[in-house]
Amino acid sequence: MNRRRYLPRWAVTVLSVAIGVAGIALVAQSDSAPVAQASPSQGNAAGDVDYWPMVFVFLLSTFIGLGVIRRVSRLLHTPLMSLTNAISAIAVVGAILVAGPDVPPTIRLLGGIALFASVTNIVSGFLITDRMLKMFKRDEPS
Amino acid sequence: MNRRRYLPRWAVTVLSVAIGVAGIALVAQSDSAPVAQASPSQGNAAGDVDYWPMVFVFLLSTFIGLGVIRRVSRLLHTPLMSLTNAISAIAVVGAILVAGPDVPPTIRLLGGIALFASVTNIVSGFLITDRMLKMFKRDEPS
Amino acid sequence: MSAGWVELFYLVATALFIFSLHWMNDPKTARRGVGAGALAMLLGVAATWAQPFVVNHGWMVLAVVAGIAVGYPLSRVALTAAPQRTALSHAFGGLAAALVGTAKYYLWLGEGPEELTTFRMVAIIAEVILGCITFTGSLFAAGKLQALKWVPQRAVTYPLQNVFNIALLLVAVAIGTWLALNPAAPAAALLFPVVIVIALMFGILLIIPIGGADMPTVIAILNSYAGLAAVAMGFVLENNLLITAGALDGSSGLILSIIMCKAMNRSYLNVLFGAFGSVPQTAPEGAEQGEYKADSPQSAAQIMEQATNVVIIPGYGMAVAQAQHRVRELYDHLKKRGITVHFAIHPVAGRMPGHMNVLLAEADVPYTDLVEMDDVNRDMPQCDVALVIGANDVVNPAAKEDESSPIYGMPIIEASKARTVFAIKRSKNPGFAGIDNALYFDEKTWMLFGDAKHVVGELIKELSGESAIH
Amino acid sequence: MSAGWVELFYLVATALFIFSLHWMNDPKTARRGVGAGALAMLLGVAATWAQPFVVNHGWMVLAVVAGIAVGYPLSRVALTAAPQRTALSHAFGGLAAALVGTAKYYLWLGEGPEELTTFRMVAIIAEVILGCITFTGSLFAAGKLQALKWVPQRAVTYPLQNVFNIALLLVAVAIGTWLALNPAAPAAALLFPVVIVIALMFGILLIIPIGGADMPTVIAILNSYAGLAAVAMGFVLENNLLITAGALDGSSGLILSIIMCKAMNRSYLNVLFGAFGSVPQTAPEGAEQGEYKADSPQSAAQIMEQATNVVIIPGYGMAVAQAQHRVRELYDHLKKRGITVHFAIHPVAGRMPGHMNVLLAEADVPYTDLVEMDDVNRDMPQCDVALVIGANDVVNPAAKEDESSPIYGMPIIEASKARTVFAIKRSKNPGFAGIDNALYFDEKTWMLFGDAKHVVGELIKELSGESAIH
Ligand SMILES: NC(=O)c1ccc[n+]([C@@H]2O[C@H](COP(=O)([O-])OP(=O)(O)OC[C@H]3O[C@@H](n4cnc5c(N)ncnc54)[C@H](OP(=O)(O)O)[C@@H]3O)[C@@H](O)[C@H]2O)c1
Ligand SMILES: NC(=O)c1ccc[n+]([C@@H]2O[C@H](COP(=O)([O-])OP(=O)(O)OC[C@H]3O[C@@H](n4cnc5c(N)ncnc54)[C@H](OP(=O)(O)O)[C@@H]3O)[C@@H](O)[C@H]2O)c1
Repeated sequence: MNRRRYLPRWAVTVLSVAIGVAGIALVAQSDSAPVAQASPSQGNAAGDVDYWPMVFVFLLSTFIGLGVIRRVSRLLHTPLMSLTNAISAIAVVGAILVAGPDVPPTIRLLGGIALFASVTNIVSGFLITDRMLKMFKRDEPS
Repeated sequence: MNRRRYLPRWAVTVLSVAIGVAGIALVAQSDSAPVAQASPSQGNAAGDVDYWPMVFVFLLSTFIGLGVIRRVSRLLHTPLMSLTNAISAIAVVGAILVAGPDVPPTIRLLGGIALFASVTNIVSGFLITDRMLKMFKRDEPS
Repeated sequence: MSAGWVELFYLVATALFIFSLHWMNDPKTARRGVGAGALAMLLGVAATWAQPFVVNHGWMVLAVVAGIAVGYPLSRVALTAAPQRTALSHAFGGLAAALVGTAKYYLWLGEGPEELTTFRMVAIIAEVILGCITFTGSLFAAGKLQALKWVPQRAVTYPLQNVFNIALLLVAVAIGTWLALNPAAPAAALLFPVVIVIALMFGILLIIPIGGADMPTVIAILNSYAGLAAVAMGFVLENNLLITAGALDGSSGLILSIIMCKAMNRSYLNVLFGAFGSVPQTAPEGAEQGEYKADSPQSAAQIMEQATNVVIIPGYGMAVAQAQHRVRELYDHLKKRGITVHFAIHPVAGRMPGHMNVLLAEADVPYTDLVEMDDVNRDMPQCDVALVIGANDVVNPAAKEDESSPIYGMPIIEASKARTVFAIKRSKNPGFAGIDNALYFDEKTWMLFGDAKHVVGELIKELSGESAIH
Repeated sequence: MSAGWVELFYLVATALFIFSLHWMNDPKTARRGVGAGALAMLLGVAATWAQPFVVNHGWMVLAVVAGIAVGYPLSRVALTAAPQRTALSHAFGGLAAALVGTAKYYLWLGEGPEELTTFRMVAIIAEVILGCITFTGSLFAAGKLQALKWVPQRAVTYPLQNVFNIALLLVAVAIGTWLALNPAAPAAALLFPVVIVIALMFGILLIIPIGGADMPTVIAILNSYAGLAAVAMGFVLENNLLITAGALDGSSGLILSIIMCKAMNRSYLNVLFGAFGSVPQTAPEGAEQGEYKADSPQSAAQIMEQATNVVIIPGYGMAVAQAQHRVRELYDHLKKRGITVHFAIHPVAGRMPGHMNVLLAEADVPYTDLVEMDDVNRDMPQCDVALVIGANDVVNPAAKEDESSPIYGMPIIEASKARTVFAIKRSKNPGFAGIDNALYFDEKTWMLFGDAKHVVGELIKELSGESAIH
């Protein structure tokens, strides 16, 4: 019965609290910014950066993450750790955006180091996960 | 085993195809619009309306929907139908946005009818769902 | 209310909608789910309404009051009418979406055609087409379910039906595409209603070829369309709450229709693209028939008394006869004698998903005694008596044995594995799928012909009479 | 590549990341999950790189080549070193996030301080603080796990430690808040590095009070922090792919740490807010001890031969002794004799979640014979011999019986329900939790003292010697 629940009770609590805190902070910030006339015919007008869609995306992907990860086979928790480690190397996108454009060399240097670090993670993370998973065999090997 | 899967095979296929088609259509549209210089320091510049965050939100909520609905108890499929029916009355938000502002009376009339229709759904949908659910009892009633 | 607060309310409402559906996974938390959903809706409405540019309060209050006045009685209908209520409600939802889309189009056309970007136009057209199809389609489906006089009950088919329907849809899409590219052309304001009319017609044409009994699947698909219309509205209004809630609905309708298709062994694509399926034919009159063995409620009751393990398999007939309260009494009588009684629930028994569960819950049967098909089949060999009450297809062994049968491959409740089978139905007529049922010719099956309510009443009389003598 | 295509690539990558984690729910599809994840990463990189304003190709290729050169050897480490590799990798991730945040801040400060809105500044500060904590914390954790000389292995505690740490964090947050409100003030460019330094220090101070054996939980938490740093980076760069992937990571770390806490019966808040927990004390030397019954591998092998049902319960000791290949041989020998052999896997046996599964998979044990705790406990009464190999806490009955025990409430594998128990360990020392194990004093338990690899080798010798005589 318990296994069939999409989210456990604690997740409900944590999410609610987090949403509450983050939400109030964001609102405080967007209200301090010049409030645009959010008429229905103008969408993106809630302050300087329209960050609300990003907050929605964050909320929804957290829900998905909690739902998906809770269903990962217990057998595979060690590879899961290295796989999510590899996925967190998505910071590589940020590194390229900083290292790539025509910006002062110091900035580029920082970006380059970040790029190096992320690529290291990508390569080692995916490869070691695959190496571990290759070992999981279903049938009696001959 | 099957029950523990987050999404079944067909959902994977359908989603992939839908994403592909929608994606290509959207790209075609955004490329026909004047392409802004999407420098990293300027976010919302991909065409006239920045609809990509909305597409992300749509994708993510579809994933959540499929995951959550597949775990709804079979016992409750009839109330589920009326509950989602009530939820689809969220169109009420659109109705208010059309009926509320200072717009020509014809538009307001259309909005008013839409508002009436949505409120009908909200009221009847939630009430009948609750009525059905009240009947589900766990223990032998005395 | 400032924009930030509105978005915050929307965010919380989104989370609540997700929790609402999440909590439906267990009857223990399901009512909390309804509460969460209603709260989310309230937050959405409040946040939208409280924005400074919303000024026509009187007019809107009027609409809301009218909505409540119509909605409340609709929530009190008998549960057997629940499918048509849902269909009617989808019709309202579709109407709302179509109206909002239309209003936005003419508003933007009048105020500033430069607002009508291709993206927005695509979203508006999608919203209006989906909304109109849902509107007329659902109205028609509700009429069929309610068995209104002027709505043809049986499937209406004519030559080239599918070709014509698809051609019509293509015309609508073609006009829509042209409109999306030329939103402010002089002809546009006139072509827009053409799209609406075609979509309205299409909604009816889509449902005409589908028999009344197939409506539940259609309703689930229309639910999905209503959800997608809300998503399109969200794209038009750039409103993430609409997109999320709409997507949740869309997936719900999709999954329910797929569950029904699987359980009925119908093709899934067939349904996804409009359930253009032809309805199964009724069995040829002259088909060879085996021997039925009829029995009296009296002797059936005596055999049941001796059993230690009884499984009741309800079907559409129980719903038709409104026999659930009597069945509950029967269950009580058997339990009182120390007999283990369970209900075997097939996912598509009846005419909507979960139909049997609601009916039995209405009659106060504790849901812990409603057992799902897979679990009950495992224990069936230990069962002394299987009592089939108005079910037919869901216990038809042809689904497992006869590869040529139209229902071959559909999962069934294996009543034939029980030691003795009693089957209550009124006649020798087949059920929904229109095919004969070999179970009824089985040597261990005894038929109890008659209306389900009546026959179960007889069984109870017998059992309670006996218990008075003891 | 135009903006539309970039967003499309990001969208597909997002979906692939979700599928990637989804496919991890079954070993059969898990490798496909890795493929999906790698493809998603490739799409993300390609789309970002192909944008017209990315021009420093040479410099970036250099960084990528260096990354591959360092990453490849890191992927070939022994699996026993997997935890420290993951920790090191988190350090790199934290570093990347911190650097990108810093770079963006100075870039915007130089180019156009009006870009530094409060929202962006909050995101940058969050990114930098989380990144720095992850960086030094993970480096330190990796050092502890690798048992580097200059890294203190045991928990280092001192008076007012928590008060000091929290005060430090508050200072960083206070400066950060000031910076967010005055991003372009003259002092800001100087205060920014102060925040970085404090966060770097805090990362180390956070890990110092935690014992080496508690590191897996810490690693999961750091995973979560790395994910959140990516989310913050996504807010800074307005990039939904970063937000989604980061949120997936964040939830993964959160859930894994919670699973570990539950299985170890530690408080969940304790971990969420930095695992400031004190390490369980080792048992007092003078505690009263019962009688151990030692046995020889010879007689143990003889008893095992007669069994029909053997359950092997591996623990941290098997990992330390690297005995998994020997254990696999033992399993083969027993199977050859027609004995049913299963492995009972406790979720926190060993030192990382799923540790035993990877080790046994490495030794080619089919995963279908690895049984989860709950399932194995049900069948334990039918088990003739339970062979405990280097496990201790996970079979300690005190968790069920002794309310005063620090591990009371932790779920265990109920080895004591088997008919006979053999336990392989080197000495009478307790395990990770530092408490005695009543199982070893049980009358049906025989101890096989010695290194796991050695003792299992003896058992095999005995079994294969016997089989040679037959
Ligand atoms: N649940 C869903 O979501 C859904 C949706 C669409 C279609 N369906 C289809 O509906 C069918 C459901 O199977 P089912 O076994 O429940 O129903 P069924 O196969 O339609 O059989 C119902 C039986 O009940 C008998 N009956 C009707 N009225 C009665 C009364 N007043 N008293 C006693 N018996 C009565 C009928 O026989 P007599 O006429 O001889 O009495 C008939 O054989 C399946 O084929 C399924 O695919 C289900
Ligand atoms: N898996 C995780 O994610 C995780 C994370 C953090 C903490 N933990 C904790 O770690 C513990 C795991 O329990 P466990 O039963 O696997 O391990 P344990 O309780 O630490 O016991 C390991 C036993 O193996 C013996 N051993 C050590 N080296 C050996 C060798 N070379 N040959 C034979 N025996 C050897 C030790 O006894 P001798 O010294 O006498 O040989 C010790 O009693 C739990 O308390 C859990 O809470 C787990």
